[in-house]
Amino acid sequence: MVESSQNDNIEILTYSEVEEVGGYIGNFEVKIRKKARLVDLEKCTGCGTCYQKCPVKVPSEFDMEMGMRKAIYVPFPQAVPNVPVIDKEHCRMFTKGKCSICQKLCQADAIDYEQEDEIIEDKFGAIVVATGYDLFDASVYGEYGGGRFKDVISGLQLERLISPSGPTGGHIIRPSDGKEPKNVVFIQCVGSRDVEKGRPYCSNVCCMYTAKHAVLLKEHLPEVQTNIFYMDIRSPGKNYEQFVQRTMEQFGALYIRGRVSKIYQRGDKLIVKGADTLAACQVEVEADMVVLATGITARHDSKEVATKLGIPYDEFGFFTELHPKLAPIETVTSGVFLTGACQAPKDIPDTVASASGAASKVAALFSSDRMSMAPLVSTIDTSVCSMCKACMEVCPYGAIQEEEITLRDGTKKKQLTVLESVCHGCGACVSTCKSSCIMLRGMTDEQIFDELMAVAQ
Amino acid sequence: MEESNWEPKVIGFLCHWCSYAGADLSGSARLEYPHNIRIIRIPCSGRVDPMFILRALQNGVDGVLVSGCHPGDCHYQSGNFHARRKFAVINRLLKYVGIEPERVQFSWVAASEGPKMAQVIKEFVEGVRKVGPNRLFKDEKKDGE
Amino acid sequence: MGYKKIKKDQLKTLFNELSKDCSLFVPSGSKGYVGFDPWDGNSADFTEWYGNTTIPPKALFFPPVEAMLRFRKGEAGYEIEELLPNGRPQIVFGVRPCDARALKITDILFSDTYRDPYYLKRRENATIVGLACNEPCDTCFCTSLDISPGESQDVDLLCTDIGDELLMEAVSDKGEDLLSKMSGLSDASGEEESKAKQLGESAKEKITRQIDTSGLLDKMRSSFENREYWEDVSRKCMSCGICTYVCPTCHCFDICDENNKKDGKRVRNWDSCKFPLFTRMPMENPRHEKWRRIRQRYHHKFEYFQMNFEAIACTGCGRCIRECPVNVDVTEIIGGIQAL
Amino acid sequence: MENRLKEEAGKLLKEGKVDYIVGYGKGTVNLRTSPLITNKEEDLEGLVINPFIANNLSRYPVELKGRVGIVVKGCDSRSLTSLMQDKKVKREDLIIFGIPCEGVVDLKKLAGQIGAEIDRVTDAEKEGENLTLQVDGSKKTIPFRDVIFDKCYGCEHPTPLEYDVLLGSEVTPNLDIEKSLEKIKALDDMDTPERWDYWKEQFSKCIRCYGCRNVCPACFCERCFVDVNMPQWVATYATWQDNLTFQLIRTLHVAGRCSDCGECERACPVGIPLRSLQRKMVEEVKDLFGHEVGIDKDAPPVFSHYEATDPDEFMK
Repeated sequence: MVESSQNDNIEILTYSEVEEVGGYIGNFEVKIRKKARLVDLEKCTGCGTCYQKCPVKVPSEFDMEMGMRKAIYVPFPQAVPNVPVIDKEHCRMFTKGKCSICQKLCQADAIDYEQEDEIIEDKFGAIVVATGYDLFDASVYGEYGGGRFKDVISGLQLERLISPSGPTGGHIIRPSDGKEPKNVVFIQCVGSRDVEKGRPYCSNVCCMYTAKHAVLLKEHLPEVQTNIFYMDIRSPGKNYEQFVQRTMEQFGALYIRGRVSKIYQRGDKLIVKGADTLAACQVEVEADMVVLATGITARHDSKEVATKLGIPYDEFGFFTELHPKLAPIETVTSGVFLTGACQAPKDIPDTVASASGAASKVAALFSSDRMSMAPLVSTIDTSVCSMCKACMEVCPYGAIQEEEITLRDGTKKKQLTVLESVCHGCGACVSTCKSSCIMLRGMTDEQIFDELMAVAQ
Repeated sequence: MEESNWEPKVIGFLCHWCSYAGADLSGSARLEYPHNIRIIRIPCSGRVDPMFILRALQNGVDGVLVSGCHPGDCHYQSGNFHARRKFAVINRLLKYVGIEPERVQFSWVAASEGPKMAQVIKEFVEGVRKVGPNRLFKDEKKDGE
Repeated sequence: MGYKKIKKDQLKTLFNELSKDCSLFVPSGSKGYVGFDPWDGNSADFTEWYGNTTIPPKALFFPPVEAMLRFRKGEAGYEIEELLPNGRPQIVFGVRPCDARALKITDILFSDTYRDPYYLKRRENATIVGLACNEPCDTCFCTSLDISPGESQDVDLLCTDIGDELLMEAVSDKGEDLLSKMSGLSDASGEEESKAKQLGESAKEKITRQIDTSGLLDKMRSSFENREYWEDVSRKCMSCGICTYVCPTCHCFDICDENNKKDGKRVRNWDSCKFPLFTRMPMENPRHEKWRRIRQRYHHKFEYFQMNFEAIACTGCGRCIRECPVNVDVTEIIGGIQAL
Repeated sequence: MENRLKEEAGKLLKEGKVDYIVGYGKGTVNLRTSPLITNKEEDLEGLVINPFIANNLSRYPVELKGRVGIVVKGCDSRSLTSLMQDKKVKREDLIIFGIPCEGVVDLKKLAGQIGAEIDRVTDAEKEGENLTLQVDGSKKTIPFRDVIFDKCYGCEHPTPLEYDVLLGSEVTPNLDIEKSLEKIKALDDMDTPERWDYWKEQFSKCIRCYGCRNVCPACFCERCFVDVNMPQWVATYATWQDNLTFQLIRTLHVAGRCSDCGECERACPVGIPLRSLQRKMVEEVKDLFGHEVGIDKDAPPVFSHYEATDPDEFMK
């Protein structure tokens, strides 16, 4: 991120949302709402005094609510730009109307409580969608405690516990009592491959990150025993299978093939009851901590984003590519490309590959001033058009416009014309025109008629 | 064709982005649907002119299925909404003049709904089979004489 | 052979007999409009209500749609099969004198340098039984065009309704022939003959609508350039084809091939000069404007046809006046030209 | 009423506020009226208003160049509004004379009642609930509502909705929907094949004179789809199949535009009950989209927009 932020050709708009997308490939007109962060981006030096002194503490989203942040904060240490934002919901200036400690302390005079959202309207040649994913909310699994047990955590929470910059400074301890766990159970496919929970797909990354966690855990706490309940181990990537094998053999992870039916508390222990389908028996593990390998789901607002961009999405809210095999990066709206987990669960190498792909697609698009398009566009026979303009009204792209021409005898005449670069070739105008004077090239009435006659033979 | 070995012949106008892709998907998923349907691909259900339907029936096709994206999912944003208005009146008018409702049907099938496409086609063909060969526009009399 | 007569209640029997070995057409209103329909054996009471048909008898000889030939792509090129009428004798019963004259007028055209086999074959096989008008319609103006409602030389056999009976008089050999084949006839008296004459005279007097044909040819010619006049009279016209399709003398047609890649047929169908498409050519239409089309129609009837065939192609049947949805009236238009 | 119309229309022409006056004049056939379209003041003397003004004149301003003063009944005014929605006429180019209408006499019905006498009627007038006729020198009265067009029984807006000058006072609707929809109800009651046979028989009569299309104010296309020959969707010649297809497509094209003025059926020389198709669609469009024709001149045409909540229970 730091590298991209330093590139002259890249402008990063953080804390911003796309409001509206108009136009077409090469000429997208995008309206972006740059939300008021209440801190002047230009003036702020990133010294950090403000968030050190801010009196309000709020659970940190980045630390999966295991640590705290302030009401004025930088979301995570490596954030770009390194400029804090004020959380209006919690800041005392907004909840109580007084405080302004940060403003008083700021040497750069960067705090501006009056700042308002800014609307940026600009033209862009292409759009890359990289909106990522949401983590599956495991609380719907009542059998795993439904969020009641403090020591049942998600994989990402464990990730924060392991992180040196995490809430515990890299010490792996139980959230409930701060003790080091001795026996840890991992449960895979939480919110993945589960038709009941509406997630029939495989989240792609959990097998590998669980294996990684088992390794890290063992490295941090050599005494720990890891038990992994799995359905199948999916490790089809390069060197992935060897990694899983090492996890078992070198790092002593105990893989148990079967699902967990119930977790309950006994004393300060969690009792995990499950099946070992290979041994065909019930197993019960006394665990200090349970880590759920929660799956990947589409962003909660992905459908709204899709509607703005005019791209389709599947039943789970992942954006749909133009073709699953032949055009996995393009979308049906030319000039809009997909990358990363907004399209489907992807791991890092896949994401990097698709991001590189999208970047190349954009670069290729921009390498020429002209582009070729599908010739499926409408055309108007103005000699028979009656100017009822019904076509104009149904055109979703505003591709039909009125123009004035001068006839040979000098008189002016108004007529309709199709902007070919704007027309997408849907043909709604054609069926709306009662006298067939607007026709979709490449899908004309004549062609359809011939198809029809041939089929009807 | 002899009544006894008559097989319905139906035409499907399927939109490129959803229903056609849905039919494609049902094919690649090895789902079976009746071979009675001949599919004509169109860009959008909004492209469908009532003329297509009537002309097909006039030429002796036993049934016409029109299918597009679910409302809100149109690749062209609003094509299927406009189409739906037209289909609603076409549907009412054809019923009113005495065309069996089984012969002309409209459906929403998304690109991911391979099984639904197969099911819709299956049910449609069965419906057409039930009402029998299309004799609506048949005439014993020769033109002119 | 002289005058014969038949009781009206005997008509049904007569029709049943006649229709045994030929196609018999009589006026009928069973379809919701009056036209010549094949005798269905039901009711012969048309003499009681019938003014004139909506669709003129020309439709029996020059049908709205007629397949002329069929073609098929064979191994040695196209095989062509001509589809001529079947040649079955026809009797058309109840043709009004104006329509009988109209047939004579279309005869001229279809038997000119090109003898149209489709039309002529049907005409040759047909016997026209006329029915004199006792009660002309409000829209009739046949007397202006040398036609008498009560008499006709254009039919083969003329009937006159004299109350309970129809008086019959053979006009042509075909008529004689038909009359001799009819059974149930009796000889008419001289009194009945003169009653028929008298009815004809009084019918003539009932016709008040008229056009003045004297010097019309010159007037028509000089009106050609009078754009303002034609624009004025054509303004309300809707450019539909009703007047031409119900006209007993309008005879324009279109020919099109219906092609199914391997085989097809050539079809001739009625066309109308009132349609903008009638004269449309690539990139150009000499009669794109409505007033030019209206002008064409009246010029054709009253000028060009007269120049070519020495007859006015109008018989004063009044159908165009009656059926026009916006009441464009030929007598008004011709009257206007005479007054120019 | 007539005199006020003549006066106002004369003023408009004289002051150059309009280029044409479109109204009704006396017809050349007994009892009938005829469209009177003129730019000459002296012709205005011929303007009439009576219970026989059957024509829907709203079609004329579309082809006339310039500003037009037009006389409309309730149904015609809605046709005119529909044409405004379709951008075929501009409201500012029109001076509308509205006629509050209690129904128009269907001459076919009248002929059905009095037979050939209809040619000899010298004078006819609406007096209260009756139509008074002078026939052969004697007076004859017929209940007015027995001889008006079927459409008039179902007329919900007898007073024009859009006008500049209202000739007379507003008329309250005198509805008898059942009677207006009698024929449609009869068709609805038939079973499916019966209905098809019915229309098949009706369209066997059609001679493709295009009277229905050309009198229809909703048929404003420069080129009708039947006149398209690449591809030839509909044969140019009259077979019942093509006739029916033509009329069904026309019905769909005018659906949402048809104000049930009944001109198509009146024009048809061979008596095809076209109103049974068009009026049915008026009902359907209202039922499906809540759209009533010619109410709001600023609303988009019904098939140029949509609602996300449009019915789709018929979709699979």
